[in-house]
Amino acid sequence: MKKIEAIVREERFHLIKIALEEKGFISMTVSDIMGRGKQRGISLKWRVGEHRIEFLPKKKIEIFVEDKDCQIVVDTIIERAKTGAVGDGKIFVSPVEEVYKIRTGETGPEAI
Amino acid sequence: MKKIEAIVREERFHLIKIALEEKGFISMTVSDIMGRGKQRGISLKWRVGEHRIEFLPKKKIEIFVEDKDCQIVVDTIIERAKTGAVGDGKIFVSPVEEVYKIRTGETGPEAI
Amino acid sequence: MKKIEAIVREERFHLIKIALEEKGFISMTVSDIMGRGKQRGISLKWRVGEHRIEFLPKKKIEIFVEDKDCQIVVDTIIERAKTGAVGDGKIFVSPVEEVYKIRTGETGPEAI
Amino acid sequence: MSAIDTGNTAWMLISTALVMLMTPGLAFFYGGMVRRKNALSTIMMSFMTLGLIGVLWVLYGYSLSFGPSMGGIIGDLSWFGLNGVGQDPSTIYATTVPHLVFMAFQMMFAIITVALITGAVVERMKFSSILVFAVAWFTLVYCPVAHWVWNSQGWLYKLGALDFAGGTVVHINAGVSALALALLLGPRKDYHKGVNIGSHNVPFVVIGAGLLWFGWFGFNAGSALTSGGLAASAFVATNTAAAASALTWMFLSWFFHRPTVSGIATGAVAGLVAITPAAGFVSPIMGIPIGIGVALVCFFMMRLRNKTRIDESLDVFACHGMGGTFGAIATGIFASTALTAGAGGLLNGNIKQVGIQLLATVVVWGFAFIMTLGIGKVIDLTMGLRVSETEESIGLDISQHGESAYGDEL
Amino acid sequence: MSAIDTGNTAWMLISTALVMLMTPGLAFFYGGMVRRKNALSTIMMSFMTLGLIGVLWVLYGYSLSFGPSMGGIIGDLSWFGLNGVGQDPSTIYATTVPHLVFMAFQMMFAIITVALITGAVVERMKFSSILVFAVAWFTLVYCPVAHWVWNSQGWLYKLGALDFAGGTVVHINAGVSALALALLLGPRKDYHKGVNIGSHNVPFVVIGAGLLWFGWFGFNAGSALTSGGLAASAFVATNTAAAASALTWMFLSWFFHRPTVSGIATGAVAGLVAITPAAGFVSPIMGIPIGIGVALVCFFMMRLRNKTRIDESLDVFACHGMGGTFGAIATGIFASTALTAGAGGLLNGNIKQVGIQLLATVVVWGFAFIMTLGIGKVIDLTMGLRVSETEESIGLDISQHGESAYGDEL
Amino acid sequence: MSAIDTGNTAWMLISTALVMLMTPGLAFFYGGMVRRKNALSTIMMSFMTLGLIGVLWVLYGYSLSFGPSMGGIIGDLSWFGLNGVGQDPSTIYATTVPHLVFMAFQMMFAIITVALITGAVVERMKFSSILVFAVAWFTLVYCPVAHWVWNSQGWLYKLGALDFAGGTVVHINAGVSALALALLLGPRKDYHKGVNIGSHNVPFVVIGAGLLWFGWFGFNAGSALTSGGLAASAFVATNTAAAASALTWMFLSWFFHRPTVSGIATGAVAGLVAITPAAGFVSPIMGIPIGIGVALVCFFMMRLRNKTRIDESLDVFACHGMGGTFGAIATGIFASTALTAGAGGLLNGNIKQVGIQLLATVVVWGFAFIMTLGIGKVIDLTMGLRVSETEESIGLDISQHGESAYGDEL
Ligand SMILES: Nc1ncnc2c1ncn2[C@@H]1O[C@H](COP(=O)(O)OP(=O)(O)O)[C@@H](O)[C@H]1O
Ligand SMILES: Nc1ncnc2c1ncn2[C@@H]1O[C@H](COP(=O)(O)OP(=O)(O)O)[C@@H](O)[C@H]1O
Ligand SMILES: Nc1ncnc2c1ncn2[C@@H]1O[C@H](COP(=O)(O)OP(=O)(O)O)[C@@H](O)[C@H]1O
Repeated sequence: MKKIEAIVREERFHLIKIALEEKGFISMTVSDIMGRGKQRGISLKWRVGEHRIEFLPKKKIEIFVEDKDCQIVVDTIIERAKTGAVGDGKIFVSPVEEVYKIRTGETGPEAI
Repeated sequence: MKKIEAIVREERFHLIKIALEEKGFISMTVSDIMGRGKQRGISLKWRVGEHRIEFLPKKKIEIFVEDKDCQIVVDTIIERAKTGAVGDGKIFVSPVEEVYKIRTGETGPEAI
Repeated sequence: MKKIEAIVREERFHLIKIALEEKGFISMTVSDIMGRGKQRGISLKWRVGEHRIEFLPKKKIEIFVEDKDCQIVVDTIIERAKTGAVGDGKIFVSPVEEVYKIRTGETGPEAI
Repeated sequence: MSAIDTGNTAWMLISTALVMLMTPGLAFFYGGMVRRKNALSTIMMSFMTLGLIGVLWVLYGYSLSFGPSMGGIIGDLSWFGLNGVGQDPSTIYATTVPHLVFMAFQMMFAIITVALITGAVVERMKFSSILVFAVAWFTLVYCPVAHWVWNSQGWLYKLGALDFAGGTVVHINAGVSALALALLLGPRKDYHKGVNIGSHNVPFVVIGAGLLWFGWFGFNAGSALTSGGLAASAFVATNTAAAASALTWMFLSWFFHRPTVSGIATGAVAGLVAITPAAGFVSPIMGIPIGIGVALVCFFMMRLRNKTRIDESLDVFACHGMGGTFGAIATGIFASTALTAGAGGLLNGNIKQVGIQLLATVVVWGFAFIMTLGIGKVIDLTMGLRVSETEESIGLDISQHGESAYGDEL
Repeated sequence: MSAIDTGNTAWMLISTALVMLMTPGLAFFYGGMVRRKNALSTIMMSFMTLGLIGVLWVLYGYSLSFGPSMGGIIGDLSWFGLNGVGQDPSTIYATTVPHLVFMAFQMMFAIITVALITGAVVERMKFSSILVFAVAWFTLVYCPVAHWVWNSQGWLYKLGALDFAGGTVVHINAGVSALALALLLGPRKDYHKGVNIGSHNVPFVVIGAGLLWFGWFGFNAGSALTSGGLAASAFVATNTAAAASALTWMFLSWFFHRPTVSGIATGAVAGLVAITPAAGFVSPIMGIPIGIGVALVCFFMMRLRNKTRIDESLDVFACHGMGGTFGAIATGIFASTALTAGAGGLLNGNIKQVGIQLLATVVVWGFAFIMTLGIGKVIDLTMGLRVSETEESIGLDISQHGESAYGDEL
Repeated sequence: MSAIDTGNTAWMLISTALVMLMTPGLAFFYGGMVRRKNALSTIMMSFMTLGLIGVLWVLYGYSLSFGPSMGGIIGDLSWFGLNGVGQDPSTIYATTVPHLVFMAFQMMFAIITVALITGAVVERMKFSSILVFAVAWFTLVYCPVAHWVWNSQGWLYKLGALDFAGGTVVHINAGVSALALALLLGPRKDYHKGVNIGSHNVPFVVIGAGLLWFGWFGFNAGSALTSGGLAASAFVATNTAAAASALTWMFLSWFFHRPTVSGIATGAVAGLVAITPAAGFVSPIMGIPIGIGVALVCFFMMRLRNKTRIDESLDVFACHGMGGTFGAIATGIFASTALTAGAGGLLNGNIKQVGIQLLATVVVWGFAFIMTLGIGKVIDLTMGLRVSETEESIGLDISQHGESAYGDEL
């Protein structure tokens, strides 16, 4: 199993959610985070010079999937999250060893 | 070492915390997340038809443990988090390579 | 690649951020969490006896790095996060399998 | 018909506005004390009374309460739709200000009384049911009690019961009804289950208390119905009782725990409640003993209640019911001969007044309790009082109002 | 020169303070309705009018609006800098209170009118541009319209247009200008894009509505300019319309969805808007039909508008423009002979009044719309109206004001 | 004994209520400016003065301040417990309103003055110590200074010092004491350490500023003690200064950075401070130069202070101390012959008035500073002034009050 962590623009969240739904990926966990990438945020012109907004609010989507579903989820997210401008975000995939479904006590693929 | 991520009902958090304490697991990191499972949240009847509350607030508990303690922590959480109704949540276990205790610089099991 | 999760004192965040910047690590994701360590929080004396504040607010910094950069990031954080008093926090390192840069679709080291 | 006095009218107009502001104030006082997911629903329960009772009062409420009496029990409908209530002063009430002003001033009391009750049923009562309850309770409980105590033909008024600004009509009435309704409704499902069901926004509680305190000057000093010495005396008594009670509550909460902010806010409100029936009848400095006394009564009532399974959620009974009762009796004790144009209270040797006060208190307690049980039961059997368990756990903001207070839906 | 009446003066002083409080109230009403990242910028757009118009009014605004008339079109500058406006009553306006009080009372109207417009341009308009717009609009639109309708020499006043407290001058004027400015500006980039752009803090909306309702007693009943029967009548009409409209809106939102809290709050404001021109001219109970009517008009206007690409963001036009229009016409219908010292309205058989009301409405609609387009276009071509796309997506709090409402910068 | 005027009484009653509301307003103005973890503790420091001083004032404060004078230095205790302070007017103060109203009006000034000081010590001072400090400072500093300046027998009053509504008694007194106490206490441990210690809720700052502005009409125009031309003049001067200062501050903050919302709010308050001593003595349009002047003075004082290690946290000294000083001197300059029933100020050629103003200012500065250092030192040596480092880092809400503002304990 894999854990997919996607850090995306807040305003894209809705589109991503719908696209994943259509492909059958309903389950997800979402949180609000602040982030910055290599570009160090965004620079604004102020009367007194340039001012840098370093951290910008983003949405973090966490989805746990079976190995076979990983690529399709990643691709779906990329498709909908992409604007082409700086700040589109990142997706990280990492290994997961076990999953438990609390309600039933099931583990493994059935638990996801 | 393992990372245990448990996504549970807000109102169960207190019970889980106490049960873990009793078994000697004090350390933990807690955050507020929004989540939905396969059931796509909860459906309410409104005057104008059915309305779906997709994302519900949940608590996410993160605990880092030595391998040998993993099962007991998972079992304890399941025991207390379970109501038997939809929305009880999930537990994910993933591998951790190293831990550092900032105060002392210790690593490995002593650092947990 | 590695995921570095550092849980640190809120008031140290600024120092850590600057130190990482100086070493060229700009990208990061930050969130607010509540945590407690082995010491079970902090104990205050109140008129009616001792009272324990179990969970204290902390900042969680997540940084994804190439394997080779891992140690330097960890060391930098430790250096700046350390006060020597209880509550300094922990750093956890775990494996990451893949990274995608949404804007460009790049993967692997270039994507970080 | 006596002439309009512009000064008295100015004071009564602004007093009316001040009492109006108490209802939004209460909405925040209550709204801050519940969980995030029920913040709006709690605010709504108070705020909707501004609309609902605001309409019913001008239609028939004023006539039932203050209109020509049918045997001291209830008014007839001759003032329906403000018929005959105009710019000229009434010949009976507040004879130096336009009748419409007196009517509006009294309206604001009716509005907030209904709103007060809602504090006992938050986080679990259906919105449609509280709406129906509000209409029924207003008509069948508030109007009659207001009639008995304040109508110049009302039977309790004629007995000589002293209630300057609403100890019985407003506070006992609302507090006891709140208790009855909470008993019918049962506790919140998370009550006493180790779940944190505390205040989600204490600053809102404070701004609520601040607006209530501010508005209460209109409530109590406005009840003088003129701008002069009596209003001044009631004003000072009001502030003094609020201050003394706030301070006492702060020290009490400190003694048992810490000097809490919600404690000092609650203490202030309790002091304001207790001085309400007494404000214009006692010497202002008597605000101090009354304030200290009511803080003790309500504080321990609240601790006691909290040990039971009775989930009278925001302590409407403990604060308003018990505070109002304490105030009604204290009025009988501390009333001064100079201010009552009569025999004064116990301290002036007039023990009879205590008896009358007790009688009025018992009557309103009994009437409010039984009527509320009755109304509540009928609603329970027909449309149901509570939301479903699922709705309760999601929170009433979304389930009843389709909104979230802080826009955190996804 | 007639003598000062202390009661009338007390009422006008407090009414002035009440109307002042409406602007911070509006700041919260609006501020709660936008996203977190634009909360301060929205609040600022209202709050700055207190400073800006507060200075301009005493300098020249009062003189242009109420000063000696040049042909019924605009005042001259003989009262520049409060020259000749002193402690003695004016011989024309509010002859029993100090002239300074009347001046200050009118100032608060000018302040909030400008603030009202800003609700249409939130989340995207440059702060410097709204500032320049405010100066120009106040000078070129507000002062003339106030002159026409309220100056004793104003041409619409002389025609017999009835506007008790500002239906045309305040609400139509602001609402129609808001629409024009929103059209020029274009929608927010996230508008109708499936992004949640809803209220970030509904309790703020409620506290805003509460303060507006409270302050509106000064607005409408203060417009009686004396403390007596007329103020009382306007006061009750105001409350009744607000209550009826709030309730109607609640049921409407329930019918289509759920009884929302922002709905009841908006409904209350719509009711207050509609009764504004009518308050002192209609029998108070007429607040009920007026309240119900305006809720229907504004509710459906809002639904309709929301289907278009016109991002008149916080529905200033739907509420104030349409509500004011409805109120102006309703005044022509419901005005009572007794209260207008004249022929009354349509219900008294005076169909001409409806015509005059329509004329005044059309004139203000046209003038406000065209002038705003003109002013806005000039600003657009010179300094630009909108922030950059990047600034819009970061939010105006940080990009325009360098601050974050809840201290969540890192 | 002169007769009660209902209009004057109405205005003084509502003015008293308005000034009362300023303290909750201040609680939010300050509470919004601190970190989340100290929000309640900051609010509490202000709010508790309503209880504490509310009781002490009726007990002995009023008698010490306004009671029969012992040599112009301090009152005796003959009015202890409101003895002799009744519904009839005083023969000395506000002779057309009940003595109780004048007493209550003055009480609200004492309450907010003590509350003002607390802004300098937030986020680190022990609650028990601020409580003891408040009692001592009120008794040993506030009452004497009020006596000197406002008692008809006070020595500064007799010298001819002009202080319409409290420039010296309230603002200099509080501001200078705040500085002294901050110096004793030392900076917050996170001060100037690269940690974000900014406002956690700027909208609260705005609502605080809005309520302060609103309440200040009672503060200043109420200080006319009658409802008429003088109140009107003070009212307009007040609003004009607030507006001019808010605007100036906005542009200043823009020049150095961006037009901040906390800047415009602070500017408004600074303008209100400066006009306080002058309100009834200057021609209303003079609010403009006074407002502009005070914004410049306070803005640069704040920048300067911020470069030091003096953690006068919420700028009580910069705003109230310096603003009050500027206002006191400005009064000497701008006072108009017409309004002072005397020789007017510098602009009327009366340079002596500036001298008297300077003397009063210096006296209050010195007395407040030294007394506060003394009281503070005694508390420091006995019970300690500061919380422990651990408590400071956890935040005072939990450590001092056992509560969390937004219910985020687990
Ligand atoms: N190496 C990293 N470690 C942790 N978080 C990262 C990293 N790189 C990017 N992020 C997160 O992803 C978000 C978007 O990244 P950004 O670099 O702005 O996108 P883009 O690569 O399209 O410019 C950042 O705000 C941050 O939260
Ligand atoms: N595959 C998944 N990926 C990410 N989060 C998940 C996943 N499955 C469940 N969750 C999280 O767990 C929570 C509870 O899951 P849910 O399916 O409602 O429980 P149950 O399986 O008992 O019905 C969800 O709200 C979501 O936050
Ligand atoms: N085993 C663990 N699992 C999860 N989180 C932990 C663990 N140990 C520590 N933490 C997190 O780190 C924070 C700091 O830990 P703490 O034990 O207080 O530091 P120290 O070891 O310096 O005393 C805690 O508040 C908690 O959020």
